[in-house]
Amino acid sequence: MTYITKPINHHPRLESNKLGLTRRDYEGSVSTLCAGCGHDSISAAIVEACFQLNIEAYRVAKLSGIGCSSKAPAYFLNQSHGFNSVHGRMPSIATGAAMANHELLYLGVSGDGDTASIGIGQFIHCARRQLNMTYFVENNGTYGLTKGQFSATNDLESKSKYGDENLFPAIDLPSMAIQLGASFVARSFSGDRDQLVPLIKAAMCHKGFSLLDIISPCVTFNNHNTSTKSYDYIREHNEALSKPDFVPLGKEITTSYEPGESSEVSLHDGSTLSLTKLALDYDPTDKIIAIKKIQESQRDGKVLTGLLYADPSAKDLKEILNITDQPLNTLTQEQLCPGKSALKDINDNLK
Amino acid sequence: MTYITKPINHHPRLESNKLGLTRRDYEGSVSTLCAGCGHDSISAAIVEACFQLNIEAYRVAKLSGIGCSSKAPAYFLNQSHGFNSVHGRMPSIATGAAMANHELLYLGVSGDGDTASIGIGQFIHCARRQLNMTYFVENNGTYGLTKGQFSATNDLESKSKYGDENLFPAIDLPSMAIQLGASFVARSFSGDRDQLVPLIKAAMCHKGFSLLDIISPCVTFNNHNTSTKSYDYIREHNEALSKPDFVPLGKEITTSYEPGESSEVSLHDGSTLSLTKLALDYDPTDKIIAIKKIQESQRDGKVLTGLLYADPSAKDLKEILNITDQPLNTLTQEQLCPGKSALKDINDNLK
Amino acid sequence: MKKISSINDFVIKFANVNGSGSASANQMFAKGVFRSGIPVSPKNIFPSNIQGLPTWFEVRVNEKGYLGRREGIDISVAMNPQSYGDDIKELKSGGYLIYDSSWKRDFGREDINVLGIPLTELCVNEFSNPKQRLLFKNLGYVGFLASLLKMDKDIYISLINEQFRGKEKLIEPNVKALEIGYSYAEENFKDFCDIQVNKSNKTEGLILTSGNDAAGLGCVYGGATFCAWYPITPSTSLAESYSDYSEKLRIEIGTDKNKFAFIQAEDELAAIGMTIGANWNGARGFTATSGPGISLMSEFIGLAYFAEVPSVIFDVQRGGPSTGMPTRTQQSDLLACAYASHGDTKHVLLIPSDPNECFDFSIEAFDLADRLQTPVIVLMDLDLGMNDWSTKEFDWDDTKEYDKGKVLSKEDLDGMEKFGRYLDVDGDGIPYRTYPGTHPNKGAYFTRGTSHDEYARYTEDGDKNAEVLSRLLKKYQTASELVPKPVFNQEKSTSSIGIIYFGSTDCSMQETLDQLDEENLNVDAMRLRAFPFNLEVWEFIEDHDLLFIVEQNRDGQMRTLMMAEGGIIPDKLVSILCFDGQPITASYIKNKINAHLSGVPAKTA
Amino acid sequence: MKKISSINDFVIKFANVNGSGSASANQMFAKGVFRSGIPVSPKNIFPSNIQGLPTWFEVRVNEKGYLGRREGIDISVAMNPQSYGDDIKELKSGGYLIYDSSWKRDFGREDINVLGIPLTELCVNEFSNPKQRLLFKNLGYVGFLASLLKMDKDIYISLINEQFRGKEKLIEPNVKALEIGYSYAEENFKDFCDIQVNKSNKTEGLILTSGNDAAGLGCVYGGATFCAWYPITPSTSLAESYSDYSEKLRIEIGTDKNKFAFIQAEDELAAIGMTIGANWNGARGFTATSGPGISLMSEFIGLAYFAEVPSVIFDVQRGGPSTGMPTRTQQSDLLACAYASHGDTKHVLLIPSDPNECFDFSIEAFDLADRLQTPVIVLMDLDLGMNDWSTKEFDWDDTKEYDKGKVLSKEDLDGMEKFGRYLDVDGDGIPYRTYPGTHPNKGAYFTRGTSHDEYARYTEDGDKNAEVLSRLLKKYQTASELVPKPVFNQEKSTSSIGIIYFGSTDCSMQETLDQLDEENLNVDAMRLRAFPFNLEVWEFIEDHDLLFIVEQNRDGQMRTLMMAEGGIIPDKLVSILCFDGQPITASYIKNKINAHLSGVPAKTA
Ligand SMILES: Cc1ncc(C[n+]2csc(CCOP(=O)(O)OP(=O)(O)O)c2C)c(N)n1
Ligand SMILES: Cc1ncc(C[n+]2csc(CCOP(=O)(O)OP(=O)(O)O)c2C)c(N)n1
Ligand code: SF4
Ligand code: SF4
Ligand SMILES: [Mg+2]
Ligand SMILES: [Mg+2]
Repeated sequence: MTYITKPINHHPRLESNKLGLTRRDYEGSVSTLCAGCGHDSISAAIVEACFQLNIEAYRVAKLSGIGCSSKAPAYFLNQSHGFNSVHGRMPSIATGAAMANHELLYLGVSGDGDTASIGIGQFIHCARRQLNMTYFVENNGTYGLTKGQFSATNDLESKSKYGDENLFPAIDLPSMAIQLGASFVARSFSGDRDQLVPLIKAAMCHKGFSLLDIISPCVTFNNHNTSTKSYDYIREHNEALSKPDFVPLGKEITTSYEPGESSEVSLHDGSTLSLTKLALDYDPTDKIIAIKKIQESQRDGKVLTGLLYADPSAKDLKEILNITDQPLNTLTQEQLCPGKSALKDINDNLK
Repeated sequence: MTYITKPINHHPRLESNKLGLTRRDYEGSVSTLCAGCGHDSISAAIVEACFQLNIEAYRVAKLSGIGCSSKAPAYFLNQSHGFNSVHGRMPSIATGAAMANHELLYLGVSGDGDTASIGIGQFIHCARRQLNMTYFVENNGTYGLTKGQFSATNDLESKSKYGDENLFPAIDLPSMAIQLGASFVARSFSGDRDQLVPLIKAAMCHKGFSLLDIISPCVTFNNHNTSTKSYDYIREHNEALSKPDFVPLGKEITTSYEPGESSEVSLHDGSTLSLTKLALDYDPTDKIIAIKKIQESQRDGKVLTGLLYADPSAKDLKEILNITDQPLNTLTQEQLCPGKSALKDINDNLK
Repeated sequence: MKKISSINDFVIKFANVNGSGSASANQMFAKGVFRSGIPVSPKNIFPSNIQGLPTWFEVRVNEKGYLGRREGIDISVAMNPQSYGDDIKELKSGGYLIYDSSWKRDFGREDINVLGIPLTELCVNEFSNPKQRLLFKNLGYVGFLASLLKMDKDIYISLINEQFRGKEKLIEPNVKALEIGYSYAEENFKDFCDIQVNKSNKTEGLILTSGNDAAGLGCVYGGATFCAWYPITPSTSLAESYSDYSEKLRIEIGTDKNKFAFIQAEDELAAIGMTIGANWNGARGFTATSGPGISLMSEFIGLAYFAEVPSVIFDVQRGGPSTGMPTRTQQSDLLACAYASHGDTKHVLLIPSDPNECFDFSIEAFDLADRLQTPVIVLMDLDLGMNDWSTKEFDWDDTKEYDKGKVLSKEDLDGMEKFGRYLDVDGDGIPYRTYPGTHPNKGAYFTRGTSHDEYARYTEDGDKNAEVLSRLLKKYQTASELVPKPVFNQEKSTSSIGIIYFGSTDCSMQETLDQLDEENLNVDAMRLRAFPFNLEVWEFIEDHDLLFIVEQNRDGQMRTLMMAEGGIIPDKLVSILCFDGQPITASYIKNKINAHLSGVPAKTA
Repeated sequence: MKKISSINDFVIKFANVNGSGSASANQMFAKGVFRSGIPVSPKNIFPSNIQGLPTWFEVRVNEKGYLGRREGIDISVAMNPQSYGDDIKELKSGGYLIYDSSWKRDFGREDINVLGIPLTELCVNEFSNPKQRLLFKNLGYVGFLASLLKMDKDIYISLINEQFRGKEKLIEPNVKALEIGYSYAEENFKDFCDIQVNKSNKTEGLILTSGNDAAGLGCVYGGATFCAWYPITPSTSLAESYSDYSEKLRIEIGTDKNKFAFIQAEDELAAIGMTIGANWNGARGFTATSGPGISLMSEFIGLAYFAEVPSVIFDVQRGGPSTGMPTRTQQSDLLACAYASHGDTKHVLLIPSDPNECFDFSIEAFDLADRLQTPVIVLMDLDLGMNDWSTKEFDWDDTKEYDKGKVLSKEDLDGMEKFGRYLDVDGDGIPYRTYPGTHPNKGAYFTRGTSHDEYARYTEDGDKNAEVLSRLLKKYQTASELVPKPVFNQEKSTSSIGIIYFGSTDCSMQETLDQLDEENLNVDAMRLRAFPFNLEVWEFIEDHDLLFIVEQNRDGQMRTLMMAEGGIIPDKLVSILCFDGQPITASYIKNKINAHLSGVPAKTA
């Protein structure tokens, strides 16, 4: 689409980083997501993290599946190659790509539908293989692009925009990833830029599979407990229409709170989300404790944020497979083709 | 195949159960699995459990994917309908079938390849939906039918028959299932009939999704740590041949030990498996404790067996979806078709 | 200034911003015309996006009932400044442009009539809630149009009342919004417009609905008790229609429990697997999907074919290949469906052409699937599935009985010597089946996708397996006799030229045929409704020297099927193809035909 | 007693129990014949099972080099009492039956020669370890045969020595087992058998290997650095061959690190996704699978087609549909591959006919995929892939250079005004691509399966998308010029009758052609090697009035492709089909041809 709907977010501080680049150099095309969509906040945080880390954008590969979230890579790092693949299968594309050239930085962007439903198998096996990539789940508990069905990360008994109740328990991707052997697992909130940017930076610097499960509210098909506030009028209006097609313009939801503290965030539909940030003295190197903590917070209706688990010394897939340091895609014919001479032995062996 | 390779296992005690049936009435066709395959022991345990529970075999549906394990349903309950579907997709067949007629007893039989690799997505979502079925994973850590590749439940660094090392961590299906909301989760060993039969009985009686993860050694492509004993000669021989195609006849491996105790089981390749049975006072109703226990035993190189988790009051999918008590497949046209009269209103509404 | 002048025959196009609530208002406009007695065919042209991008809604109003898309816009309701450029371009000379004159604008065309209404201003004055201010602009222009086109305002007031039944407090502000626009037009543009909607009676016996709505209802009538699906445009609303109608028509009295199961699967592989599982167990189950879903389902479709499990699949086609154009229409999954899955397979396809037929064919699909014990794929497309069509009322004959096919009861089994699941007892290639749990010791068997003999036993005997495969060809022959026959536009063929077409092309084709008739070109036409092709299809082909085959895809996939299955001399089959994602138009077809006949390439490419 | 008498021309069949170690021994027997200078074509007929079921190993020995399967067994080595019945039946009159006479048996046929060797007894006497007792029976009958057929025993002793190089302690017992059988025959059946293996020189320049082995090696030579796969019979050994050869030929000197990545994926969807990812990034990657895998991959294949990412897929076909006959051969995935995925798609297929060509075409596949930026599917089958063939030595020309296609370097980009990923600069339908990470600010683009314009930007403009789709047709035309041309059995067509065939059918076809020649029937023959079809294919068809097309599937899928793509008059294409899972035989083909020509239906069905 060549139509411009939203102004490019001009950063007031046009300072430059060590590479002499400004934040603007890390931006992408103009977003076509709904005004106020959490996914746009995450894109902004990625831009910020890349800027701060002095990343050469063209050495980044942006990969995604299908969904609103999976469109997001178009909205940051214009100088990076992108691959918007098929629904739920980004991890396999990333695996092949990263084996072909381990020198690029791989950012995978997915949604909760893309990851936890159709894509759960690839997610699991990619984590298990310790692929060196940063995997973003832009988690809104709903299928944004197909208009608001429940996703598998939606909370049990929460209500949809149309009043339906979610009947099934949520899949918790971080605890799954930790169990599978992912070596960097964190959770955050799209609106908490203070927490998000450092986590993204850490994840990008980590070698091995890094999962960032980021709660990212969907303005349009918001998924949290229906607590009927200001959004009500429109909801009722929508229910009465045969084609609910009105999306009120939303604002980005933000929050900021300290480690060890909790924060109650009001969502677009007026409901609240209860975030709890891990305390400063939390030790994220013990899997068993990490999972227990997550489970306990779940039981208490809280969403634990922060770096949940990390193993800085873990091997990544390239090392596990003992692959040469020269990227495979740069090996020359001379390095690859055994040539006519080697064929003689082979032929002889087959006689 | 109409060739008979192994004699039908005649039970010495031909006593009959409340239905007047003997164990033989619960048997299936003659197994074509390798002599000594753990899967056959599980089939025998299923026969025993059905016998003891006085189950009417024709009210059972046996469903499976593809693999040696998935062939097993042919080897028990000859009077039951069976569905040997496609690789990794048995849970979806089971879901449709159970919704069509919730009155049958659904036994799903799968392998670790069938479940943890290609089928992990369907496994996860079937558990999450609390489908009322008993799901057997006949877990041998290998792809038996395709000749011994590693499966995703194989232990890190264990060696294959051909000396290759497994490079990736094992997926633990029970802890995954517990987290997903499965309401009955147990682990056992194919050779421990004393433990297995009661667990199968309990699982069959449980309403909701029951997982039985059963370690079931593969005689042929055994997967456990190579500890080079008597098996050695053949292994070496096999390695030296271009087509390793010799399978020595194996014996069923059995064990028997008490709750709270451990048992070291020698496998066909001479390596050992360390089983630990949950103590009698273990309380299987707390998810958080269950998962912690499993993880701790994993860390210590032990395999925890017994009933790991159960929630006897859980709802099953039929209840969650509020489906009528009359099986859907028995509803008559009168009950289903709204008829011409109802069409008038509908047509009018569309004018 | 030239003004287009016309009664009950025009095309109006609304240009809006996605997510601004316009779709409901535009739909209400169309319904108002329909209620005035004139057939309409509204088409929603929307982006694959939720909010903020341009979206259009095109309504053809045509008293003769020509419901295909037509090029050229008579009235443009341009509510989106982003797309003014495109919108102006399409407007015919003498056409009318309506825009929000809160911000005045010169559109730079002298040959059109520009009508400004300061909608934003009016709404800001009238409503205080900012969301309402935005939302009610839409009803404002509906009111404006009602006056402009000399329509009966009360029709819209009743529509509002009906729509907000149960939420009465919403009625008043909506009516108010309508009035704002209406009054503004009355005051400023009285008698300005020469296009009018005059009451008529051409919608008697018609309803306004979409193919997806109709098919979902058809599944309820067809006795489906199970639906598993995964969201994908443009099939989502089919599954939702089934669920909505079931919530109304299938609740058990007394218990309030559901006489159906509706499951959002984790993906398409699971959706088809569940569908097969349900049918295996004797319930009628279906799934609905679009192109990518068909690709993902193909392994399972092969299983159902070979293991002979009935199953009904709706493929609401969209622009392919790959993710393609998810919000555009095409007929490009024919090959993917007819020969779905590896190995030798052939599947039954039903191809309805309007919502009424979607309803009928949904019901038919379950009968055929059960009768033939095989997958039946109902091929629709986005235009047919998601847009509202003026279509014949749904009808149901209460004496009709479901055909559940060859299923053995406990009593049947009691009376049998030996049951063979895959025995061809009747010589029609269709064996008998049993539902699980029917009989204590007879009729159990193993369903499998591996090679099997007539008793469902696993076999590696190649000849036995070849026998089964050959019987499936016989069944396929039987299928060709059971599927709906083609529809002919003439009682007897009288021309040497024939036209073959199918699906949603029908609406434009009727117009083309009339146009050709006016030009005194005598052609015969046949609308295909199913695969495998029946005898009538081959006879029609046999009877003509030159056949145009009209398809909305690139590769002439139906032509491929005809050649592959029928041994047709290919030179006589001339493709007319349209694959830009827009519904094909009558003039496009006519031009192509004329161009071929005159030997001059058609202008439209 | 009649005895079949023949030198260097017979069929021997071993009947064993699965998992008893017979496959290696039988293979060694075949290799011994090959080393004697006579071409052999061993075929393993195995169950989909690991242990305990009947399995057969059929070796055709033929000095003229006819390597197709031939009906009728001359020598039966019946080591499995379970299958005695079947084994006896197949044996020709005057044939030889060898069995384990530790348990004496009357086989009830007077017209065959029964040779007993008490193998079990002999091995029990000689070996103490029970596993060895079982295992060495196999080498026992190999020794027996060596004597019976008057072969050079030393050939087998060297084979044993070679096989157990590095495990020397295994040599002695193996040789001992061989000797046991050899001596027994020398003592009891000296000069008994009139079938003999005489040393010859017909294997000069030949090797004995399987298509999977060859293709795996071809991938190494073709520069593939990436393989992702999921185990499935009969393709597994192709991936394993690549891995094994890579372990030998692709280890970096000094670091001992791998110059390749080999990943067992979690399923076929992941395997193809990884393959596409690797190729997107400029590495040559492939996957290998069989029928069910193709079905599962079809969504991704559509993505690679539309987004124009090279990728190489090996489909080693087995008996379909569904899980079908996993251990039997067929050529029934043609349609599933040629038109894989929903929407309008067409894919490049390469169809080798022997292991040597498997090697060459693997290399070619990577060049074509890179050149055309599209999936290339190499279609093999179980017979070709898993069985050992006497085939020409592998050859490689050191001056040959990989064709990596149109890839822009940093320097290229520096010199460019504007890069358009999907611009048809050269008019051949093939655009230029860039690898990720090439240039700091030029050449980056978004790869996607959604509709896009020439600059890889997302578009919902139907005309723009239609342009891209049309360009893909142009590329397809280019592909038809680049793919391997057909092979003709004659320099010039001289007959009005032609035969079209492909793949593993070749070996039987050569024999058929000679037979027809002997019968003075002049026919022309063409072996297809690729899809899309090139000009030569159409010319051949044009040049003949009657064409037999020989396929190992039920539905005549290649015929469908020819009709669909070429507008062939269908009546002239007569199908000869074999789909019982056994490799097609020369006499089957010949009978069918004769029957058609004489108007009498052939006997073999
Ligand atoms: C194979 C396939 N099935 C279904 C779809 C339709 N589809 C597109 S996006 C989507 C869900 C997206 O949800 P999520 O990943 O949570 O992304 P969000 O839009 O919420 O950010 C679906 C089902 C598709 N494109 N492909
Ligand atoms: C789609 C598909 N891919 C691959 C296969 C080949 N295949 C058959 S069984 C199997 C693995 C079985 O492993 P598991 O489930 O652990 O069973 P086991 O044989 O070990 O009991 C595979 C990969 C197949 N049948 N279908
Ligand atoms: S629908 Fe939801 S997820 Fe999609 S762009 Fe809008 S707010 Fe974001
Ligand atoms: S290969 Fe292994 S899993 Fe398969 S039957 Fe044999 S022992 Fe059992
Ligand atoms: Mg989402
Ligand atoms: Mg296994």
